[in-house]
Amino acid sequence: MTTLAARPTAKAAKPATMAQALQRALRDAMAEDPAVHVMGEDVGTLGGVFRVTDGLAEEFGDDRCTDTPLAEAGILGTAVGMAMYGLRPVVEMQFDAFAYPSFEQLVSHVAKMRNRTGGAMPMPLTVRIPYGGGIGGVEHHSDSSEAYYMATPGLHVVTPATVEDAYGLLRAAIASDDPVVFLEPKRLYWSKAPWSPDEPAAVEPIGRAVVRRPGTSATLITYGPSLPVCLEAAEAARAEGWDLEVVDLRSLVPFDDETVARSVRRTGRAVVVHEAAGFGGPGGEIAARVTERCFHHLEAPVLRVAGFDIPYPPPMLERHHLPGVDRVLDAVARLQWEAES
Amino acid sequence: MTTLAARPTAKAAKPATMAQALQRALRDAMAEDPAVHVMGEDVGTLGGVFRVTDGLAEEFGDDRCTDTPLAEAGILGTAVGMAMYGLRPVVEMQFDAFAYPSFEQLVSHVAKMRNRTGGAMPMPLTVRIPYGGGIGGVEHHSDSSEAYYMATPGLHVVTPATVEDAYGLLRAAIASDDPVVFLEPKRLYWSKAPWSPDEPAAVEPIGRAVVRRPGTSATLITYGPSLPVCLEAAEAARAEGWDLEVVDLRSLVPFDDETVARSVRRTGRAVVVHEAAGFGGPGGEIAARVTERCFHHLEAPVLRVAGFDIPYPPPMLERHHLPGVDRVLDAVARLQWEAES
Amino acid sequence: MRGRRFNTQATALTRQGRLAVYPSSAGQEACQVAAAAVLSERDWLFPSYRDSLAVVARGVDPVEALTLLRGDRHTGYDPYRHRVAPLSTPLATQLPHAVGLARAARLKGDDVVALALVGDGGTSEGDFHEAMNFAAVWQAPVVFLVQNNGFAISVPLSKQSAAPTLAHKAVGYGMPGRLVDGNDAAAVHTVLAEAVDRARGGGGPTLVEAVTYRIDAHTNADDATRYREDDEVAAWRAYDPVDLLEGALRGRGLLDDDEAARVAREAEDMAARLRERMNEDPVLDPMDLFGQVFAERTRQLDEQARGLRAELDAVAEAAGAPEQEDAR
Amino acid sequence: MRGRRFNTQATALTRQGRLAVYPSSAGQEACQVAAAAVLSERDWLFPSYRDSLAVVARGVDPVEALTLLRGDRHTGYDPYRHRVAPLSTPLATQLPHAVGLARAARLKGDDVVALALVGDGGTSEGDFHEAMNFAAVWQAPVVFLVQNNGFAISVPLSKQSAAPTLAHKAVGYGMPGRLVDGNDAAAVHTVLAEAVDRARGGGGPTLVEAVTYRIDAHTNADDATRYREDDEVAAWRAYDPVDLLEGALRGRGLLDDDEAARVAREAEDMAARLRERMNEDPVLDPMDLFGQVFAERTRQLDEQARGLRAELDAVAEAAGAPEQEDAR
Ligand SMILES: Cc1ncc(C[n+]2csc(CCOP(=O)(O)OP(=O)(O)O)c2C)c(N)n1
Ligand SMILES: Cc1ncc(C[n+]2csc(CCOP(=O)(O)OP(=O)(O)O)c2C)c(N)n1
Ligand SMILES: [Mg+2]
Ligand SMILES: [Mg+2]
Repeated sequence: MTTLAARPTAKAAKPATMAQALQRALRDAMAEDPAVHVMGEDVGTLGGVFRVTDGLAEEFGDDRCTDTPLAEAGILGTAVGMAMYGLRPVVEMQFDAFAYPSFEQLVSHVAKMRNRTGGAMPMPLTVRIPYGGGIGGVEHHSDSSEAYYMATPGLHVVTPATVEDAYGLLRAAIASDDPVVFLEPKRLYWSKAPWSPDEPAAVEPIGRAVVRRPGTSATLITYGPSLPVCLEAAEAARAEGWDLEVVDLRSLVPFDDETVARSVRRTGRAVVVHEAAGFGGPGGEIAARVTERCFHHLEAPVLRVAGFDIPYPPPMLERHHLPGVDRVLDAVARLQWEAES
Repeated sequence: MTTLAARPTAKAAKPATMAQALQRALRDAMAEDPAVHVMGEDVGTLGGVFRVTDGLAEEFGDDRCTDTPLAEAGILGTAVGMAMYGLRPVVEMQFDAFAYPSFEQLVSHVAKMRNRTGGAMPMPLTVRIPYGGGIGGVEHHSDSSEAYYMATPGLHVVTPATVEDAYGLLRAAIASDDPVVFLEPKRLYWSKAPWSPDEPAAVEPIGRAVVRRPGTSATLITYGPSLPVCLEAAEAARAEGWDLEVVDLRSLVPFDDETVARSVRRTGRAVVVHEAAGFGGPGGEIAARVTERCFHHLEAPVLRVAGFDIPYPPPMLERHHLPGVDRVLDAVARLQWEAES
Repeated sequence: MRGRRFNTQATALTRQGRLAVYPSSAGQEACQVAAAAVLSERDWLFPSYRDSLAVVARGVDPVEALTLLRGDRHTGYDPYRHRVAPLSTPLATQLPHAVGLARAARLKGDDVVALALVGDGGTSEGDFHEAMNFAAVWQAPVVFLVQNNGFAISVPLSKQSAAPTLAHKAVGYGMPGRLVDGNDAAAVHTVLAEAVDRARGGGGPTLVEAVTYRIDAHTNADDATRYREDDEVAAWRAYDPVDLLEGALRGRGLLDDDEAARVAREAEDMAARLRERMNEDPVLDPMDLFGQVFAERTRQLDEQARGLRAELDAVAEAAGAPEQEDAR
Repeated sequence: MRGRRFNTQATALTRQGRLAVYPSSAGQEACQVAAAAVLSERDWLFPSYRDSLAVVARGVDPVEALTLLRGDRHTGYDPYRHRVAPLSTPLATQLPHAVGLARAARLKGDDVVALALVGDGGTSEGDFHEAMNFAAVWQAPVVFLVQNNGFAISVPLSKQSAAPTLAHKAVGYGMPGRLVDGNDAAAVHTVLAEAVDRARGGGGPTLVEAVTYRIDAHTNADDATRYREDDEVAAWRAYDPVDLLEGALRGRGLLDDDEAARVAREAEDMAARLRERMNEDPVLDPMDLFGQVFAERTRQLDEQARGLRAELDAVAEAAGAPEQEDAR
């Protein structure tokens, strides 16, 4: 675990977007390893609806970056077959909710294949899924589906929150001999950071959380689209006299218990923040394991700030649903500070 | 909430199995309401692979109890259309893992339809899913998939653990104007209890947990297939001087916070027990919400006894995977009793 | 003509930011209008996300048909009022719904036909296959209309299917398949009417493929120059379904200049009214988020609603503003 | 003949409790054996859960082929050794795998054909549709063999499909479809060989429907008398694929009594060896539960493994028994 500032401090030329960093990760992986194949809906000529596969078909040909028929189970199912033959497919699902048709292939084959063949048949494939809300998408375009993948033994579940991690983690996902569900926070696609495409960041090993902002009063545990919210909340909290630590999980599976527990043991208080619906969402697991490990260090129960337990709302109402700075600060205020004084 | 003994105390004639009670619930619901339609694979002539629909096609005809083509998305998708037209479809999925092909229909339509139509189009349908292990099934026949459904806002998720509840809860599920995922613990299908088919139990409202065994030392929170394990553990614990309370959740959504919190506040200690994989499983949510509500009453963190974080094992190894009495007692022993004395 | 104006007006509204996104059916108006026209009042229409014009042609208020795309609510209309299912965004998922509804109606003895729309891309989904098969096995009174506009976003039909035509897919289910010029409104209407009649008469489902073209980009957010040639678009522009219909009507003496001018005026009026109404800010209550998840709100949702209420009150108090807030 | 003995022996083993469950392919031996025989060594076979006989015919050790059904492990064989994918329990899900593998091989320039097996019921699944379509669009070297045995557990074909034949489904994907007598081993072999050759030659995929019958119940746990008449079974018994083949071979002078007796003896030997080996209790290590979930065991799994280890040690200590335990 390393402690990094929120913005990566690369010796960068000009700022790049997360979408560009992801594109570059795909490109570099394809250039290095001919086994890497990108496939999905509109990933070829169009370069993907978020342009993450822009230019790949041109550079590597249609056989390496393939526009498939419109059928997600077919895409993932054929990718499984390709992985069986030693390729490293990188599948793009166009939006979170449109990955659901491939759920059976994911749960019953992708996640289980290595195990059910006694290790003989690994599944080195990556499933890229743009997820979450905040971009004004119509219904079915803003689901936070990470809880489904976390509850499926055999998958790694990874999500970047910074431009640098977008590159580093996607490279690691593609290089992994295990299947990785790679969740891309839609509303951070256009987030920018100084990042030099000519000296791309190192591959970031999967499974390590990072402290994005050190602090002493309480820990905000978060990932993906909610990292910027938490960093902003931490800044705002200074006015209230709270010095908040912010942990970016980066990898939901495997989970970095050490980094998280070390932080919470030190601060004694924690809030988990995510967009996904609270009930049955990732926050329950996270709060429970933190509590198991830090019980006698806790001044207050681990609280959760999450989306409401409702289907994702229409664009004009989404800002009421999404955890914002105020809601995070409210939760911090409820961490039983009286007890201390 | 009512406090019941483990075995329902009906004025019963002879013992009935859970499968028989479920069959009777379907039968009575169909007899009372012509809108109730049963559909699925092999539910007609064969009466279902677990015989839960036995005799229904004969009594109500093929149109009321229908053998569908072999396609789960099609089954659930057409059931959605039938519900749109005012029917109350009861869909049978043959096994847990074979419900996955219908995941998109469930998440994107069944769970959302009422909400996305401003209440105009409710989804009064029931999806019956045999779930869990312990019956020696080959791979893909023993998944505990409840976490997926809990994480989907818009669904009710219900699971009986007793013969009486099997009847009462299934009747309530079918009568509900909301979609209910009705999870049937496979290994309890042949469990028996005194229960009179001529005086079937009352409809049991959805959303109420029940204390199956009162106790004072600690609370075991469980549901479905793990209830018998917990009751047995509670008996065995007497030898260790522990008087365990056992709460049967019955309904995972909506969740009965009151009953659970009341128990844990009183006992000060709790263990959540389920078969599903621990990581990302129901136990995280349950432990987190109990802790949020009972923090200052807790002598120890809420612990979890769950399946390992692995794909469900082959039959000959499943007993090592399933939470058994010993593992429950081990967890109880780790509830920091020293602190008390 | 009104259909065309609806499309251009809606596209214009996206430019003014009044619609978040609009998947235009310009070029496909013949299919859109015929699909609505062929149904009787008691029948049901199952549209996909591109078919808001068909929804309007069926009688749904244009503003209500567009709320999904404006972003103030999901389905803006009551599906039961005009018997129009919600616009379906997950592709092909509406097809089994149509089959189930059609079957339910027949079981109840009601004279109802369901017409379901899907794109060429959507035929690749498993749900298409399962819906077709269930419909055929059950002999359900349902008609499937594939609007083959040549593309699924950027993906051309040649990467979507190797079948001689999409209508050939009917063979594998044991149902009739029909191929029709999707830009010829009269032809589409005739073929659909035949299929609807067959369904109504107990003859079971039909698959109709209408060959047409999407003149606009996939949505206003799409850049179609990335994947298709201007020439191709121009050729299809020259084979315009609205012009074709006008020509045919004039040819048969059913339309003259006066009448054409009247229709054009009506279309302008409609567009103006639509523009005006869409320019009103919808009044939304954030508390509605919790009201329709379940028949009865759970305690957990009550609690969350109280939390949001308190937040809104605090904001309102701070601002001295009224509690009901407008949406943008 | 050996195939038939394999089926009767395996069914017998279920009665002795040595197999948890066995989905017999009795009656379908012609398809099972032809599917294996038609492939060259470098080709791949994608079996469904009923096809353990085809797996054995392909060269996989019979005990390894049966572990899934005995319950000691999932896939008992190394799929790469004989190029046989795991027996697939979720129906039709193996079909896209076959397509993907075939495509991958072709992209790598390898001369590999994939043959995928599926039942009549499995053709209703969305995965069947998507696999067929991808195969056709990609012109992948894959052959789909539908063993139409008339039933999906209890559901007869008439409730499964309204198509004239399942082979007709090929039309909708733009690939050739073939119908063959599934009890005539030579015919199945000929049709499959043609399809494999076409695939190998770059001619793309083929759908083959073999009409056959499941003589036994769905599995030993099933009661087939609930859904079919003895007469029907008797009629198919009289049209036995093993007898047919024997008759044909004798007719062409390729088999005489001596040779037949020799084959019968061999089959008995195989069955005896199988019985013997299956009667051995498999030695299993519960710690294997954690070893193959990921390439590298996570810390969480390490922790869980330590927990189980401690439990096992405690049990062993209490019993004074060795730590390694046998499985029943
Ligand atoms: C299940 C699913 N997958 C992916 C998408 C994303 N998507 C929206 S429209 C579209 C293309 C649809 O093509 P087609 O069916 O031909 O309809 P058209 O847009 O041409 O009307 C795609 C891939 C979706 N909406 N649903
Ligand atoms: C996706 C899925 N749904 C349901 C099942 C349960 N199931 C096992 S076998 C079977 C019938 C299969 O029929 P068919 O495809 O004709 O093959 P056969 O058994 O006749 O060989 C069913 C429904 C399953 N294994 N997978
Ligand atoms: Mg199209
Ligand atoms: Mg069959």
